[in-house]
Amino acid sequence: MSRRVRVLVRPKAGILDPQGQAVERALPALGFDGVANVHVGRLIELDVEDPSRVGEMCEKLLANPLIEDYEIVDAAPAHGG
Amino acid sequence: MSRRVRVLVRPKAGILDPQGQAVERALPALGFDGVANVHVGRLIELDVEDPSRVGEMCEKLLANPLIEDYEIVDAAPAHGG
Amino acid sequence: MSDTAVAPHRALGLTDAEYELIVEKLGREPNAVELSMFSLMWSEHCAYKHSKKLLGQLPIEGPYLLMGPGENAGAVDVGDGLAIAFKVESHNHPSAVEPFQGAATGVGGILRDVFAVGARPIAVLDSLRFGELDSARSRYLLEHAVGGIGHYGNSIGVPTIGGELYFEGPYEQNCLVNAMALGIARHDRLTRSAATGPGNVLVLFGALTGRDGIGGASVLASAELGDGDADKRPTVQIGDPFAEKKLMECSLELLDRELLVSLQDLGAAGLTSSSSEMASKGGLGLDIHVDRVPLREPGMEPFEIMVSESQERMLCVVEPARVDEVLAVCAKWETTATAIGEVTDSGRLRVLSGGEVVGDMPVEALVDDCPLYDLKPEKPSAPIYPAPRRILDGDDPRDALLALLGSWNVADRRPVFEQYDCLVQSRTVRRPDDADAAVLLLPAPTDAGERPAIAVSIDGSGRRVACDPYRGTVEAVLECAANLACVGAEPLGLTNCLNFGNPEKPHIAWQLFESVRGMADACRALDVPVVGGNVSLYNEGPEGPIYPTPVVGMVGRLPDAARAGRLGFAVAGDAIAFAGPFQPSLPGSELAKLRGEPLPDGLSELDVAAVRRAQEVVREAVRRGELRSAHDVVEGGLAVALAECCLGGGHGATVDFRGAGADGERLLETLFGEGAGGFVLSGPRPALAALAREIRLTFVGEVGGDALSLTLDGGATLSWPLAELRSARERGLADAIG
Amino acid sequence: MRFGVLRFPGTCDEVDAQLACERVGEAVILWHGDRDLQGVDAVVVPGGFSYGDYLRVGAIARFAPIMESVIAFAREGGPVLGICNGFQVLCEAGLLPGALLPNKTLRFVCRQVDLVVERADTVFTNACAEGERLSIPAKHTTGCWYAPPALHEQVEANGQVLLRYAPGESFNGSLADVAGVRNEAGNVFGLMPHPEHAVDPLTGSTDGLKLFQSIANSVAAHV
Ligand SMILES: Nc1ncnc2c1ncn2[C@@H]1O[C@H](COP(=O)(O)OP(=O)(O)O)[C@@H](O)[C@H]1O
Ligand SMILES: [Mg+2]
Repeated sequence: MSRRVRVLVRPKAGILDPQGQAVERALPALGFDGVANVHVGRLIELDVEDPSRVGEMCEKLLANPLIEDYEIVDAAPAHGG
Repeated sequence: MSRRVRVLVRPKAGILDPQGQAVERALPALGFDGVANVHVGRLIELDVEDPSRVGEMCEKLLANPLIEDYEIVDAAPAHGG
Repeated sequence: MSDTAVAPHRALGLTDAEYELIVEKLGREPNAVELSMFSLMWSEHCAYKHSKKLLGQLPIEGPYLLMGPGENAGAVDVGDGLAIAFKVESHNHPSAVEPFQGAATGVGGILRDVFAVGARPIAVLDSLRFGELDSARSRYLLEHAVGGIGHYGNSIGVPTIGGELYFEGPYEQNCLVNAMALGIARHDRLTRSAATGPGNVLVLFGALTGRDGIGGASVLASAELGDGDADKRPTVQIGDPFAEKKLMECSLELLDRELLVSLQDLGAAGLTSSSSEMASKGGLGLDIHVDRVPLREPGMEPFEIMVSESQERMLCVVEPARVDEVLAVCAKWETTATAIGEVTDSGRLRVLSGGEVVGDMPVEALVDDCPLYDLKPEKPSAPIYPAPRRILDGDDPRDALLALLGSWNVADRRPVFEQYDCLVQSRTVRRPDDADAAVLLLPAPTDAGERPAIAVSIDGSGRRVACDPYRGTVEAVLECAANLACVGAEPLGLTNCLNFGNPEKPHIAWQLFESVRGMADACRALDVPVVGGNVSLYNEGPEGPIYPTPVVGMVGRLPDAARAGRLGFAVAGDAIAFAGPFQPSLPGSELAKLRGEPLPDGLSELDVAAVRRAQEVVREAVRRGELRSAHDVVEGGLAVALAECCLGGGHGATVDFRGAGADGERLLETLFGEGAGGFVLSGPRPALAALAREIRLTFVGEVGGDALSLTLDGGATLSWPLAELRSARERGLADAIG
Repeated sequence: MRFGVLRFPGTCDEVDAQLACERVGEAVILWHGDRDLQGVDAVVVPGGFSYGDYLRVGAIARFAPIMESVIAFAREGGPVLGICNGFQVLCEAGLLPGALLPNKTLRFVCRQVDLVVERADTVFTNACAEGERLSIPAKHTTGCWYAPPALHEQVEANGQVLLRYAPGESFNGSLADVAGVRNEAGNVFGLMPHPEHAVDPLTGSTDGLKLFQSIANSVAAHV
């Protein structure tokens, strides 16, 4: 049975994140104050038969270790899978 | 004190997800079999003073409710605030 | 959904009389599959039921015409056995709902029309209309529509080389997003869509079929947008330019290998319209097995599969012996391909699922039997449109020029066109802002000598058409031709998109009627045939209809790309002349708009023959290489045209306006009045003097310095440093869209 | 001399690159699914949107079968030029230092830009003069070159930066205005601007031709 896995990819600390900055700038204009430290990254969700290999997938394809950190989170078991 | 909040944005069910498809196609070629149902979305992380307003932020800016679903996840309290 | 009392056919947009006609044609009540298919094929979008009769007026014959209206795109001969296929299409309602994806899929759709006729797409142009930019909604729509066009065109490797952009109040609720595409093919490669040969196989290839845009053609494209818009949202289609790139290369390779009998894109109404039109053109029937269609989502009903508007799909007819080869080419391009049916001689479109017939209709009934309606045109007795909001006070011409250059309709378009790749494919001889028309190299016929090129322009000012639907439309056609003349190109053919409000209203019917009459007359006067086009009706919001907006795209040819004209003053010391039968007038102009003046009832008369003559003379002079610059006079009149020539070439100019009055309305009219037929030319004085023997031409000044200076009656001067003009023009849009 | 120009699904500028190469030599298109480099003397990884730029620019193309051969070719010292998306692919493949981030404006920009030649003693710039300005168009959304501080320092110290945007010309926010970098060995070079769109006076400048000429010169010098 396969598991649904969630991979969170975010810009490494200290790296320019123009998307995060754009969101941070846009929010006050929409009336949302008190927001800081916004970062925008990628969310990848997938059903895998062998969850132990997801780390390798991240290293090889899903993230670029030079500029991105990743985090693997277990989601609910995949339906049907 | 502000909280760190995580927003997961993903293509709505049934809406075409070309990125997810491209990743799903690429993985077997890299030797990763047994992967299905891949979807690619966005991860937004932010420190907010008023977490109750994050839903509204998603509706207005962080997600495109026409084509995307979002999920708000509480992360650890923000350091430094 | 809640309104179960409404008869299904009415919910699908069919009238009772139309429904009865369907029953009569079928000899029975239609089932759900048939009803949904009829509702799409008999929608305004597919059946042109309110415009078809009018379109008959348009001239569709010309010396260069290879393929006229009726195919996916029209085509003209550009010499050396080559054809240019082109067409413009609207994606207004989808863009109003989701501007990024709506505009992106608009580009995707028009590109498919072009490669469906066997032409490799070589250019995209976009024609956009939004409400004024001080509205947040308009800024949002602009930003996302432009983003979507760039995303699709850039990613697929087709340059976006031109377009136009206007901001007017009546588009606030109903923006216009029209896209035009051009493709190139050898004459013998032009492909038609008629299904032939009973027993041949119908192959669907490209993206998987999902529940995208179900009901799109009838619900999104044929109904006025109102408060219930949210319900229409789940039908949003996502554009996948990567899939289309593969689909395009795959289609062109299939045609190169001569594996196809015919080819057709899937657009509005998906499989329903593509299959029934292929069958209708071939006078044959088709059997479609919907259970063979590869799906993106499980559990789709037969009717959903037949009406899905999933993007990036094509349909082709193949001889049985070549099916394997076709599938192999598709596999090479990672494009899913499936045999889903057969050509029959039944004259019927049959839909089968699990071997069972779930729909069975005469092709003719679907395609040809939708009733066509006569318009009831009636000129409105009172103005339809409110006066624009006043933003310029006073009548100081110095302020007026700066205000015009900085106004959203006139300001530098660079912040928009820089978001488009205008270079890919290595053909672009004139980029946006270099000249009035984009110029693209054609393949060299021989190694040595001249390189022929094509030029293309897209135009249409809705406000001018709102003032006078007949003359405003004539002006749009003339402006396109003038743009071509400025680069030295002769017009070969024209495409158009008629964007109007609800034609069932008499005043809209009148606009449509007069506009088509104007287009037909202008095309005849210029000897340019209409090769195809598109009609988008019901563009109305709660506050009323859009300005009537016929968008005209014209393609021309020039013999020598090295001599393609430019618009900027190039050499200090060159003489400057005004040429052509130009009669400036302020009502309906950009200046009148800035001053908040109501639209006039009618524009001043035009001498179309004289305008044509002036265009020919300018074109020939450009072709002989005698002019250093040529620019037509449009929005903002002579003063704006002069400023654009200065900024385009980085040279100032000294111009004599004595005789125009020193102040007051008369001076404003001379400087900022608008009308057709005017050019600002520069070049060596003797060359210009020679032109004066052929057309009206007045020497007015000289290129040079770093200011635009006008001498007025009594020796007064008006002067603007170039830096001041540049900053006004550059900031106009950049400030608004960031 | 013969160039090989790669074609991935989604590549757009390969024909333009081929035409540019043909002004100084021969050029063939190499299909992503093949492994045979057909004995070419130099490889060009062209611009476009390989795999739709999905997931991350260049991320998927780097794993194409042809890339295994390109990586081996590069390791043996064969000249490899990456343009725009090709630059991104070569960075992802680890053949070039750094990574490309989104432009600081987050928008696609297509603009003629001026570049300054940092050094002219290389495989890719020997037809230029040091300090020369080249007018070449750039067009991309993800062209902000970035390297972590230590790596950047090393790249500069090794003289790996061959082209920089002239002052005020960088619209993407690249670190130190870097427009193009090479590897340490000097045989792999990538840049965001498009030299293949600056080879014909009819369609723009001809400054880009110098890069193709440089490769041809150095291949000729080695045979
Ligand atoms: N305004 C118009 N002027 C001339 N021809 C038109 C116009 N509108 C539509 N047509 C022609 O009618 C035919 C049907 O148009 P359409 O349904 O938009 O085609 P498609 O299904 O290929 O998008 C096309 O050949 C088109 O060129
Ligand atoms: Mg079509």
